[in-house]
Amino acid sequence: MAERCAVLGGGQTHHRRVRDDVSIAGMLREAAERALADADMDWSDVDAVVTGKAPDPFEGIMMPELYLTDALGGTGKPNIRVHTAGSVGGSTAVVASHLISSGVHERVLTISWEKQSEGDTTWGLSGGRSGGTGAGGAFAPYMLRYRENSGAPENTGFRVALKDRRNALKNEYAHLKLANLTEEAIKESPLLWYPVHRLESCPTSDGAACMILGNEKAARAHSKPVAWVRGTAVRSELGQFPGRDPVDPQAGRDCAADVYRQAGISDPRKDLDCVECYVPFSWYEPMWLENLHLAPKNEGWKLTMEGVTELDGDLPLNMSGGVLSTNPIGASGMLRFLEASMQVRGVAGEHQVDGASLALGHAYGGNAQYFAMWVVGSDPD
Amino acid sequence: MAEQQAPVVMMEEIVSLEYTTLATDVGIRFMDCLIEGRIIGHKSKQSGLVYVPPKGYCLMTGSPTTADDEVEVSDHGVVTGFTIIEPIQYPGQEETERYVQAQVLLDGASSALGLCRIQDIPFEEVRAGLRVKAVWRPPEDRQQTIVDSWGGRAISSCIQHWVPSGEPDADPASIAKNMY
Amino acid sequence: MADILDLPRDVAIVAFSQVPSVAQETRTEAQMLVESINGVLEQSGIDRREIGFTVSGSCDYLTGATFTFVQMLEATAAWPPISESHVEADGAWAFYEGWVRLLHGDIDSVLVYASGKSSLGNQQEVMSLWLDPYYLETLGVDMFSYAGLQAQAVLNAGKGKESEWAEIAGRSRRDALSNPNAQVRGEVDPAELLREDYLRGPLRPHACPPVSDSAAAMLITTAEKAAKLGVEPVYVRGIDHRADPHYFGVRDLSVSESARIAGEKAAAKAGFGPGDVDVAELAAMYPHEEQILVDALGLGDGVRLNPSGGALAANPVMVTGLLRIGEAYNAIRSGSARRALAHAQSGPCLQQNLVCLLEGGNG
Amino acid sequence: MDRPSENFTLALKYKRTLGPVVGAFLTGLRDGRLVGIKTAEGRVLCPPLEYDPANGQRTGELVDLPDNGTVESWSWVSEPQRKHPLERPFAFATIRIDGADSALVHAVDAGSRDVMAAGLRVKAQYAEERTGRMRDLECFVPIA
Repeated sequence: MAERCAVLGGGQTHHRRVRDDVSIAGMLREAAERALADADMDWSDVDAVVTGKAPDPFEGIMMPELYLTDALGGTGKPNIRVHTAGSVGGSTAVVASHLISSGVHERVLTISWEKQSEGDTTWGLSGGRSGGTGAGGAFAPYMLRYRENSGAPENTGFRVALKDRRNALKNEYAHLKLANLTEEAIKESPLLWYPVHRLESCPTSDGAACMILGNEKAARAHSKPVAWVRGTAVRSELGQFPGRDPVDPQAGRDCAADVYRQAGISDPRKDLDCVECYVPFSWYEPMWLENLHLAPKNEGWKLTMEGVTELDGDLPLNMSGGVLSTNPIGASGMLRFLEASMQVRGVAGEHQVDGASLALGHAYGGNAQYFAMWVVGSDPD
Repeated sequence: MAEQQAPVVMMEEIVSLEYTTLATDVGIRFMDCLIEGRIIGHKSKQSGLVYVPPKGYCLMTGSPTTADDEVEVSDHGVVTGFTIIEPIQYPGQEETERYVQAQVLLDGASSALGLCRIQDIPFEEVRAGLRVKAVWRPPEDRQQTIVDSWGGRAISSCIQHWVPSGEPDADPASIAKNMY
Repeated sequence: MADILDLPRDVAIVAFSQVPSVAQETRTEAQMLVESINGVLEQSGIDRREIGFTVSGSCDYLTGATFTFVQMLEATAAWPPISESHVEADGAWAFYEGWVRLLHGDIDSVLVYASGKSSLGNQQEVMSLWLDPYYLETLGVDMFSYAGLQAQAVLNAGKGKESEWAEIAGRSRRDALSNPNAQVRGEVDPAELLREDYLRGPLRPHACPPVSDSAAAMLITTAEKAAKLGVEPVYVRGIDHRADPHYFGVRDLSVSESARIAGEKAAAKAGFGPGDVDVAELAAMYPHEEQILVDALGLGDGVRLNPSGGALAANPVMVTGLLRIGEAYNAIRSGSARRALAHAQSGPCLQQNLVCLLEGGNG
Repeated sequence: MDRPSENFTLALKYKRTLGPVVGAFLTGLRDGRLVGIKTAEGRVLCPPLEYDPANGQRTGELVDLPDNGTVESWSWVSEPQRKHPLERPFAFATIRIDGADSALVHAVDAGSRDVMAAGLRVKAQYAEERTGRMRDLECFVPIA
């Protein structure tokens, strides 16, 4: 790449079911002002803005980044809007990083958001007027197929949910904070889409995530630790086609291989210090462990059951509490990327993994067909 | 209007837009056949794959398909994936009872149909590999509708649901890579 | 703030294909895109599996559904999986993203595509949904009304006349006669047009864009790849896009600051300015927008405006901007221009503007 | 051939939380008064914007403004549509409220297009029933 790219600062909102204290612009500003402060920058330092969110009918505004120009200090600047389904927060960060690594800009603000409480996202996720059963109904057959293929015990999913919900208790910004949960309580919660129970599913949240990206010159001038972007990749495949394996999509495997190659990672299970990945339903943890080449086929669940993915485990996964705890859809991908950067900058607070220096951020969307990933490190190479 | 009322903190708004969807040529043909009780697809010359409903192109090669590529497929097939849904209530949701939703790969087709309702079988016996057949609505009840990309609405306007056909289960290997 | 001008590599357009703009297309967007994409594959001779990155532009609200771009992806035959992204915007912004991606040097080709069927909805109402949701959208300000506000501002500032708008509309329709992909064409007497009733005073129907459906695709590559493919490149010498504030009550509607800045920034990269081109394809949906843009970009009398007929002759929303880039490319390929400018816009009253400066291979 | 088609209405309800600035303006409208906001440079924006469009900085103090203003530009609607604020011909206009440095977009009930002119003085006319929405301000009318 022409230029190195680094995360100079990050910020997010306090995520809630309803952020009834702010307008949409006010909510974005909460994340953006935290990110700018973290980067020791002001609006005038920003060269360009890249925004992302899920479908516009969620809030009933077409291309809302137009209205948000003022709130994002965007007058006289370039403003790009990305939309790649659930992976959008990750894809948005990738597009923003390319504005730096291509050499076009020095400092870029990137922000993703959703204010789900404004409208009815279940309607939208069900394909709008074409009808359907929401993301849970769409993904449940794949989780079921995974369970059957792998022979994973039923409580794998409960274990994931328990871990992510515990991690969320350490994250001041997380939405769902459920203390004193047990595997039993998760099992007892209503079965929504067999095999997925309510407590194994993500909530709907209002929130935003923001990062300030800079080139090497800007990163070297920054007084705080930065997260160097060591690789970015996106991959898409069709949602339905003959021969497709939706349980272990090729696009995800290819995307991971590409991003590891760029980051110089030959053994991701050994080289990565932690992973923040997009798990909206608990069974996706073992599925993505395999898809991301972190476990052999049909053995991802063993890492979960052995405690490898716990915050103090050998390969912590979803330190923030993950999508299971916080899910402002458009921002969910960027929150994964942001968390990865916080870990390698050493600023993750109570959910910090000791000594983390290389982390993967992951997002997916559509019919498990869109993938965006980045690897960030505390060192540039 | 008293000046002392509480501050306004929220507003409600109904965003209402009107749209018209026009049937496509391939959609019209698919629908006409369904009303006659037949399921058709397009068989790509390039890949040999059969798409149901026909889209007018081959997903795997990007080449157009036309009426010349039309083939008829069976109304018997195999369940390649499923879930059991406990309906969440939201605007437009008409379901209130638990039901089985499955992908069904029809005999002669290369890709499975999504959103198929399976009935006449206990929930715990539903499985991938199960052979099923269509239960057609009476001809007079079959409704013209616009065929969307997956064909779901068109199919459910002519096929009520799917039931076990009594045939032996499909070999798991034959459906392992054909969930869709 | 800093803009880095010394960009490392030449990016070129090597193929462009569009589906003719029509008032109501009966195929799906994916079907239209199959035709467009196959068109650029054929023109360039590239194998689709060689393409390094794919990026598209479209908008859910035109269709009234969600995730509509997912179905459009089918037109790419994305197998094995492809490196791909999507902007919820005109395809010109997808083109920009593709240009950025090519600067990295790790890939050598990008497929850009866009589609839109405005005929599905009530365009005037749909296009009011990008207004701020508290103060403007709730008033029901439709697209012709906010355009009318800007048109009147141009009249008030003495920067345009209704008779000039009729001349521009007449020129567009006349030029469209030689463009098989245009939709509104014919020889018209401007004096006749001025007898039309106002649609939104001061705008008469002839000064407003048609409702159009279309799709288009483009292949852009590095200079080296263009040479390998053996196709004649048209170089992207400079490109930039900028935004103005949203609420149009805070703007002077008779000028376009964002277009001016985008033009300057693009010129700084290109080494030549908007005034130095032979042809300018402007995404002006109304004649007064053309006048604002001519002013903002400093386009002199020597610049031929919208030889394709422009957006007054066909306005497939979300494709219009990419079509301008394609038509500017066509002008250079056909030899009628050595240098050309393409413009795209987004948002109410020209809120966001993109300027792209192109030059032929011998330039 | 008569091609089959289907009409459908996409009608969804949204609940928008307003925050302090938009909320103050709509509260003002409900109470029958116009509110503006000062930028750091001392410019007054009406309607009040949460962030200064010039530079992205937070805007500051809310200020009460009079009901009178001056038309800057307009667009005449001879056949009002279903979403328009008035059912009789009217103008959408940009109106600079006295004491403000930016213009407010709203409807002017002028009777005829010929009445509309840059510099036309207008006055806010409020709806009888007001609930804290943009349309609590029914329209502006020319000051005789």
